[in-house]
Amino acid sequence: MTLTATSLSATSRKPELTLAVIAVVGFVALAIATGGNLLSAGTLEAFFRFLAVPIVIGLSQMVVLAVGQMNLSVGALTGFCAMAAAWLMLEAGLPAPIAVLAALALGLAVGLANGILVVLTRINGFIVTLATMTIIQGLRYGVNGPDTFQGYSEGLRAFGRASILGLPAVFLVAIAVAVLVGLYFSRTVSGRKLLASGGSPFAARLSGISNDRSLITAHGLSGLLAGVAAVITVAASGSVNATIGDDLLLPSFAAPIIGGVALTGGMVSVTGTVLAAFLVRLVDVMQAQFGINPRWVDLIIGAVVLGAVLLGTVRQKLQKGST
Amino acid sequence: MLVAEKLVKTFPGVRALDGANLTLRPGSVHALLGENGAGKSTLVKLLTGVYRPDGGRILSDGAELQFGGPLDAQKAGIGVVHQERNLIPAFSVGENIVLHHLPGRAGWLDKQRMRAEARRCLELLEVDLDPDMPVSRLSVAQGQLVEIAKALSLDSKVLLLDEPTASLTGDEADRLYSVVRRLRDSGHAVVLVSHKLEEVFAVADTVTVLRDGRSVAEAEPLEGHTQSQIVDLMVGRAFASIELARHPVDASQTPALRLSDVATGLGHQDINLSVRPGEILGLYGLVGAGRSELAKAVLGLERITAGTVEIHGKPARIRNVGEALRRYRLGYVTEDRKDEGLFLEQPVTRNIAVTVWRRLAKAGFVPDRRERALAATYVERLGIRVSTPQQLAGQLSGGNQQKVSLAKWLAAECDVLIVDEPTVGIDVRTKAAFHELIAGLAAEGLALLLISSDLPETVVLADRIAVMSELRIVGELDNDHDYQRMSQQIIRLIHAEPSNPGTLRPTES
Amino acid sequence: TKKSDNETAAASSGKAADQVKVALVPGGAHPYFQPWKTAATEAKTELKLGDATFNETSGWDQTKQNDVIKSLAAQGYNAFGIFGVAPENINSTFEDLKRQGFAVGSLASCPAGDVNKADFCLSTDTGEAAYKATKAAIEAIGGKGNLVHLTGNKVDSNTQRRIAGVDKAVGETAGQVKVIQVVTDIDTDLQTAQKAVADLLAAKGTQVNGIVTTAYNPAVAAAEGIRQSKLPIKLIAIDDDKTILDGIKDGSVSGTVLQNPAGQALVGSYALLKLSEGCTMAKPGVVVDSGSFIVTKANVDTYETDRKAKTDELRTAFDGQYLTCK
Amino acid sequence: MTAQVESPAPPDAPPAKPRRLPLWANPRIGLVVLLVLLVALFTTLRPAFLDTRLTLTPLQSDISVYLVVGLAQLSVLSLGHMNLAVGRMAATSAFAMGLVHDKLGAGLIVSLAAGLLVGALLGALAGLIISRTGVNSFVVTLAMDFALVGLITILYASATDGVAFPTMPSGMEALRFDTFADYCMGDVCGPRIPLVVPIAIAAALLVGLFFRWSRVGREVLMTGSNMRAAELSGIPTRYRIVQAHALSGLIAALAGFLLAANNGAFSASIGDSFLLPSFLAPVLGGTLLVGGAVSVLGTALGAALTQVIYKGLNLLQFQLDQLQLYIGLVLLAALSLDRFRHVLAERRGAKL
Ligand SMILES: Nc1ncnc2c1ncn2[C@@H]1O[C@H](COP(=O)(O)OP(=O)(O)OP(=O)(O)O)[C@@H](O)[C@H]1O
Ligand SMILES: Nc1ncnc2c1ncn2[C@@H]1O[C@H](COP(=O)(O)OP(=O)(O)OP(=O)(O)O)[C@@H](O)[C@H]1O
Ligand SMILES: [Mg+2]
Ligand SMILES: [Mg+2]
Repeated sequence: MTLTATSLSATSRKPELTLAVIAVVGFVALAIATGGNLLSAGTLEAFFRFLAVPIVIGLSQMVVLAVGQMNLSVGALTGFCAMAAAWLMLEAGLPAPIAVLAALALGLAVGLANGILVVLTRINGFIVTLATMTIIQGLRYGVNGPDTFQGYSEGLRAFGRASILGLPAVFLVAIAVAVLVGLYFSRTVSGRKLLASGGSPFAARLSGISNDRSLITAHGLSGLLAGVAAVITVAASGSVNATIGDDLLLPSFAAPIIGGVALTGGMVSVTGTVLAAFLVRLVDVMQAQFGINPRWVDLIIGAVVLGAVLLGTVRQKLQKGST
Repeated sequence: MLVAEKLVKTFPGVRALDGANLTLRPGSVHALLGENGAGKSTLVKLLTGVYRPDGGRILSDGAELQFGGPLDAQKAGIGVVHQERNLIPAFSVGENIVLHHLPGRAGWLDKQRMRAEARRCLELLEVDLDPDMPVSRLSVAQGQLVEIAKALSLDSKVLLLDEPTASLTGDEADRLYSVVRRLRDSGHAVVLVSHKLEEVFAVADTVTVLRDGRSVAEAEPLEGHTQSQIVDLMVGRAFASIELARHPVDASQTPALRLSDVATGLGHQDINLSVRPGEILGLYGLVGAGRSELAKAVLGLERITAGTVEIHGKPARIRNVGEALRRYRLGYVTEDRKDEGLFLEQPVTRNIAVTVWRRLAKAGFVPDRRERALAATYVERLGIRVSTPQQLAGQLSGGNQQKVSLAKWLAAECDVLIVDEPTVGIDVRTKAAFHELIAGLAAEGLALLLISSDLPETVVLADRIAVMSELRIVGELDNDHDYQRMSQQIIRLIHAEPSNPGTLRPTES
Repeated sequence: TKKSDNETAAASSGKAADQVKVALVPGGAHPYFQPWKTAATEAKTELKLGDATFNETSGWDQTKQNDVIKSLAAQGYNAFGIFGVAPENINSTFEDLKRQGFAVGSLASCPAGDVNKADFCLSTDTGEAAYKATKAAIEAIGGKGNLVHLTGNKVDSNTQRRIAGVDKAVGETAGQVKVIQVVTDIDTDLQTAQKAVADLLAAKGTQVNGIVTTAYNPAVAAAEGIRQSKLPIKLIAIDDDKTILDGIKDGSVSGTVLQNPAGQALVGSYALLKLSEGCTMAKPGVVVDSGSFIVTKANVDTYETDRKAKTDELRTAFDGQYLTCK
Repeated sequence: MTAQVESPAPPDAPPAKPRRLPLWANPRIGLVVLLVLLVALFTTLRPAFLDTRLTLTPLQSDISVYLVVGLAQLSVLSLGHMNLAVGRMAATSAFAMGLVHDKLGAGLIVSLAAGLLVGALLGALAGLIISRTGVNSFVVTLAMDFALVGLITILYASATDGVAFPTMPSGMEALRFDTFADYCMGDVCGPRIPLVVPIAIAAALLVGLFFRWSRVGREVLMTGSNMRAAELSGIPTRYRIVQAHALSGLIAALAGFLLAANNGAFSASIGDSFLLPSFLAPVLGGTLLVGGAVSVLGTALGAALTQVIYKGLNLLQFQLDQLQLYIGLVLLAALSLDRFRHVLAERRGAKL
């Protein structure tokens, strides 16, 4: 643990490399271990189809982490938008495209509301989104009680099942979203300002950047991405109920943070986030392939992450030794 | 013409400005002087929209200006280099320079234009830095240069420089001042805040002196004043410079700290240095010569690949600062007070006492009373301006922060002390007091390694001067305290050395 | 010195019907409990209770459920029908309520272990229901082949009973049928279940002949998953949620195991009333099966009558067999 | 998030003199006022809120448990770290307590001590990994959480035939049911305060003492405040990280014990719902996530505030969707009010 600025910046790209190596090795190992079953069309399909939501939800969290905030409401919001979309199609009888747009708009609106609340009240974003999370959970339940919606728009569900060149359409959507988010942060003026606010709010303010605007933008974007995750869920799963989104909170943090994004803000890693989501999904699939008790899977995920952590450090040590 | 009238600014517990005035004319360089904590930076911040004044007005050509934030000041044509570094660590040099006005095309960042603009500003300063390099890899001084380039990029009518040269050496300062003169000649107004009075007298035309938040001299022409007159104004009474008492060093003693043929992971080669008890060894060099990194290697923060470090004649293997402090009674005052020296969010008391809690503690608990007493001693001794000792270190003026960073190591009562750029941003009076203090410590038998880019300071204080250039010691001189002769010898040493293969290697190659 | 608890031993008996306020507390929001809501209203009018309420705000957390129960007691409710979130802890809660002189019934789930500190437990015999479901699945796949069992929280004694029930039915086939996988902990939310089903079908879809689900979200997910994958897998689901009944009608679900939540709530409220009026249990802590039924396409429109009959039978049994009134 | 706090003062302010914000501007006081207001509100709406036996006494037990849970998180928030495994550390320690009692027949104190030791060791392990590798505490404790979730079920399955120990040490029953009113000296009985309350208070006092006056505690805070400066001031930052995490594990174990007492069994589900409350109490109480400062009193008030809101809304008997809606809204409204008060106080403070 040296204290020089040089060594700190040099390591900033390393988690992604480590993750990529682990991801490839893990995938190949699993493919061999399952006797190639992993590479069969159906398995590969299922693998990528259920990778879409973790990627998008991880990005949704990453966007707020970039400005040093957290959004605890991502999961609940995804569920709420999904329920709202299903309700619009089934109960209000609206066509699918309108329901999809409405879900996105709802996500964006709630996200913006989060941001505005954070800016206006100056209350810690953690607490604000915790409060809005509870509120959204209530609303999500209010849409249809504990019952399940299904049998909505055939077209939307067909899209959810569709594949292009062997890859599920929803996964391609997620990748496209990831690319857009990546471009936003690396190439657009607005994205750079967001990162400046996150990296050093005071310095950003001195340069005439409005930190308040950055906060609102980030939360709005996060909500929009939750809306995207909701649309993917509605399309790919065929049925939704008030429990949708309950399993998303922790993964939403895990993907960016394992991917190397700092909680303090100022940096993002789209590749890292996507790779981390990929890894977690790999473990899921391993569980199904070998019929492992999920509790053992938890143990394994834990071990894998700790292993990755240690590997990264060893790599760093080796590299340092060689210079 | 920019005029500030009766500006008032109060922080909880402190009135930083109490009716300060400032008048700025185009085509002139205006010096803003005052002791640490006099309110110079606060005035600069009011003029650039960082703070809103609690009273008074800012007029531009007779029209009152109201700044809602820094952006408004920029729009009004006021550019600034703040005293504290304000760069976005993860961004590149280029992006930091043009951060005020990121060039875009339909929302997309125009990297080409960004690089070109950044290069233009760096070239003004004759600095050779790659615009794509992340600023987290810059040294303190390089960061300072980027800050200046950033201010230049705005091309504003008024430019405020708050201690721009605090961590620069003469060469770089000279380049900056030639830019400043060029700006003046083309009709810009420049405000210069600095504690280096020689520089001020060399470039400034007029001067405003602040004392306790009030202007005691307003826009007076500098010509016709002597340095000591200005200092008297700042201090508020006649200020006599102190003649340092010198003690002979007993050359027969074992060196308290000795490096023999040391090489480091960063590329230092064949470093031989020794400091005896009661001696001050000056380590002089240009920015980036590798002095700070050498000090860190001695403390175990960088790898030592060859050679030996001896303390009081015994080989020492130091792995961290705690060990250095406890086992070898060796201390290090960092040059980077903001990131490495201070706990900005903690009270001054704790910042000072942190190194001695072990000594103060009774059964593992630190009595507040003893801690307060200790802190009070050093606040008093170094004249640290605090509203209460419980004030957060981050709320002190720059110079006072530096004093706190020093106080911590004086409190630790070490045998060997490495001080790295100790008087950056410290005012004249305190600097003199500090020099006295250092000389006094040496007289008490402390061994001091003084790393300083301030040549006059080095010549005044050191018994011997070692000169470092590009990671090697290029010579060692006995100091006869004659500034003219010593400076010539040192400059010759630095420049005589043929270009050296041992340049500083960045960690990642 | 420690004071005796006599102040809490307020007489539980001798209340008039309109003094009895019944609270039905499920473990959290779940479609299974929805019939309780209507049953509570029904019981209130039919039995002329002082009040009857349904409160599903526990959120599957034993601490919160205890909190909800105490709040209800503070509100004046004095008879409780409870689905304990944590079967292994719930006896302490029952004891607590009994100490305060309330009538307590354990509904829809019995405490773990052999002891039941509530007055009675009226619940589906989960082992039996799982046994019946597996039987139905074995029949659907023609008595031969591979089964998969999808269920909920593994650290729950009900789940353990279900797994045992499945094993029992499979054991009776003398090796003709095998359970090739038991997937637990996928009832937390729908997406987890969907993901698990998709992965399972991708990995082993071709080897699987039948799926037995003993939890709600896995059942919904499996129905959808089989429909999408178009594999010839027979599914035995659980409960009579609209989605599942639709599945039975369109053939994507072979059958479902119905439980009797409405009956639990109605008969439970009745028993709680009787206990509050002064009756006692003949055998305190007795466990009563509230019944489970297999529904297939054949009886999908008529099963409700069977269930009504079972409910009436239960009530008679309480009157004649389980309760002793002076 | 605010980079710079603006404090506007009128031009006619007198010369600089140390000046504090008024007492009522203290954020802790704000929480107290909020608490009182909420209690008054709930009491008006539902007089049963002041029912000692059914409301106030259980409320105190709940506050005690969540205070301790909050303290466990607070211990690492001091470093700017997080402990996502609080719940699972509590569960593993509770398992250890159950095992020591059930298999070795140990009494209350010995079982508790064993559990606390296990908690501290788990915490220390997390701290060790974090300080050795320099990897974010979030990742390390998250991984640890996963690993422990798996381990706990496997442990319970092997040590018991279910998911809980059938017996508890004698004395835990008393912790669960008894209040000081049950213990009398002659005619004088204690107040209706559950026996767990003093345990929680003692824990809070010890943690407060640790961070306020002990050298190690202060050095932990300094490490959280600026790690590089701490390292360069001679603080053994790695040990401090390990120690803070060990403390977190220890207190999590205590929380597990208290919850086991409250719920009536050492079971695998202990700690399942600790995660969010563990952050809520300290953060509401003014402890930041960035490290360097903690507020024990604030944590206590934060825990009290959340439990009071929860209790009050429960008494109002909302249905599920409304209940959640109102919990969120009350929390937001209460805190915005508090914020408003703070801004007002700053204005007034500057004028005084
Ligand atoms: N954010 C703040 N909060 C509280 N007090 C402050 C703050 N900023 C400055 N002060 C106080 O205001 C006074 C003036 O500080 P200022 O930084 O203007 O001094 P300065 O003249 O620039 O000194 P130096 O030469 O040391 O940089 C000091 O007493 C300082 O402690
Ligand atoms: N050629 C170079 N390549 C990369 N970094 C360099 C180079 N020269 C200097 N630096 C930077 O300067 C630092 C080394 O200089 P160091 O701080 O040790 O020198 P110094 O003599 O104390 O000068 P300074 O006044 O800058 O502190 C390194 O941290 C490095 O970031
Ligand atoms: Mg200043
Ligand atoms: Mg240096």
